[in-house]
Amino acid sequence: MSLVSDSDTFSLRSFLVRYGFLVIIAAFFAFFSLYTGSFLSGTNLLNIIEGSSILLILALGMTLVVALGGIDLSVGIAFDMGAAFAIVAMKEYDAAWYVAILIGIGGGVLVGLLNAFLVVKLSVSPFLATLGTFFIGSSVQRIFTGGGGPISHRQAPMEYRNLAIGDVFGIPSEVIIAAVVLLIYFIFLERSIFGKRIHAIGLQKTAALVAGIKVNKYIALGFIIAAATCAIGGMIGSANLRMFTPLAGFSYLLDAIAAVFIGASIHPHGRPNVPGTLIGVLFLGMVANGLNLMGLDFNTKDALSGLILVGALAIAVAQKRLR
Amino acid sequence: MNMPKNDDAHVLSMAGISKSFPGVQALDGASLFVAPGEIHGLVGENGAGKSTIIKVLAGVYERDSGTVTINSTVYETLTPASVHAAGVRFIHQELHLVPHFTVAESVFMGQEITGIFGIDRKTMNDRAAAFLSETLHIDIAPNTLIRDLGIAERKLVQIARALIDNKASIVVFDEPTAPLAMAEIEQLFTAIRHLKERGIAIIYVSHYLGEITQLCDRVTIFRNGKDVAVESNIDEGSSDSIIRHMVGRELAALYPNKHHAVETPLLKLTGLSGDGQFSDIDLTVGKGEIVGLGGLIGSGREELTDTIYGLRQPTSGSIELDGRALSITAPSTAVEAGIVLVPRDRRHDGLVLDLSVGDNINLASLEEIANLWLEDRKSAARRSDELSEKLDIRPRNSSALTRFLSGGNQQKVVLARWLATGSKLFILDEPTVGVDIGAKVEIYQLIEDLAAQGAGIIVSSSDPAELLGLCDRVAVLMRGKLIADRPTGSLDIDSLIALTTGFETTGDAA
Amino acid sequence: MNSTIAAGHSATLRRAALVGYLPLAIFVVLLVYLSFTAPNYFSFQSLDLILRQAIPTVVVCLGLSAVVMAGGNDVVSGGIDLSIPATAVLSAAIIADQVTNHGTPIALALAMALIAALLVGAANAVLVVRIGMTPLLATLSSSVAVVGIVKVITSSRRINVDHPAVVWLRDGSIAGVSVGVILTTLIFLIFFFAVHRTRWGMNLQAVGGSRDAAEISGIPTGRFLSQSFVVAAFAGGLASMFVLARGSGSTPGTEENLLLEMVLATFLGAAFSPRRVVTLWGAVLGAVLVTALSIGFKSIGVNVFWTGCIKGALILVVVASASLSLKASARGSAG
Amino acid sequence: DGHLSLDGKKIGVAVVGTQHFWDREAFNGAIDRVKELGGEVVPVDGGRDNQVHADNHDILLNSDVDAVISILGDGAVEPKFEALKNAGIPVFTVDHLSPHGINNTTSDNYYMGTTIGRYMADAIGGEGKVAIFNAFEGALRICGIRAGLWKYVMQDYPGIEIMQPELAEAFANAPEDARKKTLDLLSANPKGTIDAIHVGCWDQPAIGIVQALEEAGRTEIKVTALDGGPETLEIMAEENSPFVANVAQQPRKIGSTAATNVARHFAGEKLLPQTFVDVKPVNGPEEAKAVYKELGYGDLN
Ligand SMILES: Nc1ncnc2c1ncn2[C@@H]1O[C@H](COP(=O)(O)OP(=O)(O)OP(=O)(O)O)[C@@H](O)[C@H]1O
Ligand SMILES: Nc1ncnc2c1ncn2[C@@H]1O[C@H](COP(=O)(O)OP(=O)(O)OP(=O)(O)O)[C@@H](O)[C@H]1O
Ligand SMILES: [Mg+2]
Ligand SMILES: [Mg+2]
Repeated sequence: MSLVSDSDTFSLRSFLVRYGFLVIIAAFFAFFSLYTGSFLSGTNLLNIIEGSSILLILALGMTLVVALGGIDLSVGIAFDMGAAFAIVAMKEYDAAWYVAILIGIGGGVLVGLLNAFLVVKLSVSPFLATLGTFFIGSSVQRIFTGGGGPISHRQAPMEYRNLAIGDVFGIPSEVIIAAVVLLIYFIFLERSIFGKRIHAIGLQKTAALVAGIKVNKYIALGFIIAAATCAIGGMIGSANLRMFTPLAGFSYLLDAIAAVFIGASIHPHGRPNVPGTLIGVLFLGMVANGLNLMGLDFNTKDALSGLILVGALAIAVAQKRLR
Repeated sequence: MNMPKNDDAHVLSMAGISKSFPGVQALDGASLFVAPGEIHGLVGENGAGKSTIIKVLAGVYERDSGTVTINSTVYETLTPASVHAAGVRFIHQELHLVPHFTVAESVFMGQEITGIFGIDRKTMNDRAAAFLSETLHIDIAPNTLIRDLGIAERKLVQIARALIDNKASIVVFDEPTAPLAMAEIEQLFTAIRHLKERGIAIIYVSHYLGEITQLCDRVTIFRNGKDVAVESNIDEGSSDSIIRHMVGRELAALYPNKHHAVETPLLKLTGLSGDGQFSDIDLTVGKGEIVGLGGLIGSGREELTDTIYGLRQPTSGSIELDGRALSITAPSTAVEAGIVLVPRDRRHDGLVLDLSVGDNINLASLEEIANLWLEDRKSAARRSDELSEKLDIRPRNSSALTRFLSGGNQQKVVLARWLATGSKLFILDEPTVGVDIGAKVEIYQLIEDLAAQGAGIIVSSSDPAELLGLCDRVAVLMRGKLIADRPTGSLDIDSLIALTTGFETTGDAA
Repeated sequence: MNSTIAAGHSATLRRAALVGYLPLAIFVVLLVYLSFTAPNYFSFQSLDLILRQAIPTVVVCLGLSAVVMAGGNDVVSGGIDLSIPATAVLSAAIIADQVTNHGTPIALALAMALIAALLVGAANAVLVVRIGMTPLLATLSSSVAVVGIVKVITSSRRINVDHPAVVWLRDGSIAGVSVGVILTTLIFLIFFFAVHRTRWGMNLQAVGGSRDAAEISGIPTGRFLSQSFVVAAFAGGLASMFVLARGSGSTPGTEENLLLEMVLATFLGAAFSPRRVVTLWGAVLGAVLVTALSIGFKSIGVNVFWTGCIKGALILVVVASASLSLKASARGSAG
Repeated sequence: DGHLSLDGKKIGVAVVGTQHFWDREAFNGAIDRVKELGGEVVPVDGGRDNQVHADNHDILLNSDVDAVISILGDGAVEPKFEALKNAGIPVFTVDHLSPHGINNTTSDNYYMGTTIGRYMADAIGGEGKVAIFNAFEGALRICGIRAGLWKYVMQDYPGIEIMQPELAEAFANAPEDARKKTLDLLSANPKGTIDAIHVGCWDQPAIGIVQALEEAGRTEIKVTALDGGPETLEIMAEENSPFVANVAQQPRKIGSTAATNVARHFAGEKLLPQTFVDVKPVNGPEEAKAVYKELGYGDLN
């Protein structure tokens, strides 16, 4: 992310052009703080961050796939598989919590493998491949649970539950896990030579291929890593409620896509990027929380949050174009 | 600079045009005057401003200053629509066509013929076929899909589209011959001369001075965003003075010394065949040897080099490098083995245009600039700066986006990427397409230096002069067969052209 | 120049063509199988049922096809409009609310609904063409907003409609053919003529096929792109009548299933088309075939939990064989 | 019932969706019972889309079934029922009273609504502030009955205030969604300003509500809900669970009763318009354990 430095003289326009989206975020923040008494409280802010952790993890996986030039409509399936594999391993096979976590990640990897196979080996476009995976993955969950009922495991070991409800020095473990994933993704995608290759593939696939980059390997690994990441999100979700809820992951899909694209909108070259995704996730979390606190009728709230999403994205993109 | 006496004598007058981009004065009071019915050449080094003035004319860029007069009408502002209405047509270098459209649909794009039942495909088909055969002298079935055509045919479809409405008074060609082979170029020239006969003015932008002198009536030469000279009465002998104006100095010999003593063989192809496009190719390249690869488009030349580089899979035969049989499944395996490719379509295949120059240079050697897998930005910058210094890449700014470099400089970026990787075999596919004469000299010298250091080199080219001037040996493909493999000493331009076009059939294929 | 294609190429091309027929072949085989096993499957009523159930999907597919044609086949960077089903549901909600809760004449309600749909289309056009958002993002977010607005209009409740016109659209038939099927056929023909037989349609396709090519041919690409979103939203508005008739009122949440079916049918249609691009008839065929299979599977009592799996696998096989064949034919042809 | 049989009969069973425990149990109960009675089943599932559910009846009509059992659904199914009736195919509904149906098998939703209202009021001592998750009151008739009667009971307790606006749970991923909304609710209403949270029509959201209360250390707030699926009974049975009351239904029995009613109909018996299947009020952890066992979900030590 190298911002091109303009002249030193301050002008409102160039300030807005460069920081427009951050200004919007600040404006919403100020509005919610003034309008609702409880928004600015420490517990509520922590609430927003904690409530955004799972979405952040999924959105990071999505960022990786989008950076490679694709899209992943099956992040929710990987999320579900992570939860299902871990919960079933513990409940039915008495697996230790750490084994269950590994098995959960393995569940995500399976989803990533299927996507990778479809995209790399069968040349199906990522959109359609992951749509197919979504259909199949949803169906498999329904078959396995006899129609889609949750698998509850109230006796889940405390260590596993601590993925969601534990804390270290008062910082919720969800937040810590999300932060670690964020850091790893940041280093991987924005600072490492792998990230360089990934961005090159996402920008111009044939040029990357001709430059000797193992394009297929990276695309395949991208889908697998993204799915494994989403599975971590799924396990946190299942640790929270001590159960696997089939098809739960789908509800994160739209927000994950929106967060990645908000992030890309505020990047100087319009690229998906890790810090941008973080900003996108926090923005979505803040708006959802703020609207909930405002005590609006729920139908009005849904309409408002949709309109805010459109407006904010429009401004973010328009600002980039003015640059 | 070259103010004309009477503007009415010109279909197009562009006078004192300036255009700057952030940090670059692309045009600096440049002028261009074109008379009716003339073929007017526009030449200049990479970055001289040719494309920019064309884009100003096309209404793509807004000029900073200057006047534009088309057919005696002064245009304060130009938009793509107003320029089109004024009868100016552009044959872009890129093959801007819809792959899944038919030939007729493409020719009539934007001006479809309609009847009571809507689009009248029959009339469109008939008229497209008639136009192609009468004006451009080529027979293509009008309902063929574009994606099933060869590149040369697509070029002609592109031309047909620009001219089909018979309203063109000025046609601009931007490096039209780059993707074409000899015979196809001749065909194109014939078509262009027919246009001239019909009173249409032609602007012809090219780096091939041979074409310019062969085709053009007058030539405007650009240097550093200005028009430095206009040459009339063009003939074979005009080249020298054009080059002098272009580069502003005397040029050293175009081709470096050649003839390398070959001791050890490096690459050995045995019976290599590829899915119908070429078959049974036996070819060796020695260490320090430059081998030319000639042949028409469609002769299998492109597929052969792609196969050696792993972009395609051979159906039979073997590839040996340094005496070791290789199984090359992807470019990455080729690169690991020491084989590298400079592709013909550098903007699409060679470079990631939206990455910086530095990133593109380092893209194939990221391990070298890595510290525990993390990019070490200092050493990355050092490495790319060194290489851009060495190859004289302009602007000397590794963080500039590659997209904004001129063609010649983009080519140098691709070369820079492979230079420092210590590769053994360089495959250069049309290495100097769109590259100006000054840069050509530099690139030829680089190739020569590589050979001198013991690298093997394959130069695949449609330019016979380049093959003869640069290479030790030339192998010629025709319809997928290797029909000749001779030392350049035994060939001259005529005999090489005869070979590639099939007028001379020889039995000396290896 | 005439023929530089060597003899060997034709074998590759022939193989490519064979793989290319696979998608259609799979469907034909399945349908033949179903007509032997499912009761009454091979009957006029059954065909009518299939067509009737496919109607809303068919109509929104027409809109999506127009957008994809103008924006290009690449789902992520090219043209897509995910807000059409939401627009259809919005229009249906407006009609239902007006007719049932406010006693508005149905023609006026329909006009209001179509205007609302056009507004959504215009908003999408502004977001994509003026502001420069990628269509995927623009229409995804606008559909969220539209669904929110629907909730405000309906308070997330079902609104029953028993207006005779709606009942007629649902149950009426002319010469044994359902009114809905006839009307949809008419809409299809109008769309087909506009997109495949007019200059406007050819230019629209040119814009999607290659933005640069269209631009240098003097086609105002931005305008066509904008128009495609408006046309798509209009299709959504038209679909609302059928959505309303089919459900005898407006039901919240109808857009989700419609969205999946629309995307599936449209891109499946591309796999059927010989040029491997999205076409109107391809999308319609896709919608009808998918519905036919769904109905077939249901009537032979296939385990309901498995249908998603079968559907998913089918899409993948079809799309994969189409893209493999395209790849093979690209390798086989010269250039 | 030994004389009942569906031998040689083909029975269509349509359900709106199967993700939810209740729907799935009723569906499977009906299917199993039809098979037990010797009938053949054509099962169709709406994937939780009321429109698809309605359309599925057309398919049943087209596949020559002898009778249809239709589980849940909204107004969109009415014309389909009518068409089936006109074709001479009797329709038996579950939790959906229709003029075109022979019989509707259901729980006593009126009783459920009043019972849970009383239990909740008792749990908070007859006064305090109560939040309600109530997204479906307007969308589904049975939910209207349950939430409406709960509110009716509340009128008897002037000390109880129903907090406005009402909250809306999501159907998909309901527990997690409710968890987040509850956390936001707790942020906005500090300790002492909220006494109970009720879920108006079902109990999946309650799983997330309880989780949020535990996370925020606000387990003094009581939770009540309806349906009494095994997961929620298990939570209720836990020590000091804030989840204090529920009314368990017997969805499997409802489904099988509907199938039995079909057989009765074919045996020439006259059926009442509605068959009510017992519900089990659950008040406190001990009753939760008992009902869990009684309904055959297993043993909660
Ligand atoms: N859009 C742009 N932004 C910034 N710089 C540009 C842009 N377009 C052109 N330039 C710069 O303007 C100068 C003139 O470029 P132009 O493309 O006109 O040269 P040219 O004569 O066409 O070169 P070539 O022979 O390589 O095609 C170059 O330095 C180029 O890098
Ligand atoms: N849209 C654009 N924005 C910025 N710069 C551009 C743009 N298009 C072209 N350029 C720059 O203008 C110059 C000329 O571009 P053009 O596409 O005309 O290539 P060209 O002159 O035909 O190159 P070549 O010499 O390879 O044929 C290059 O420096 C290119 O990077
Ligand atoms: Mg140029
Ligand atoms: Mg050029």
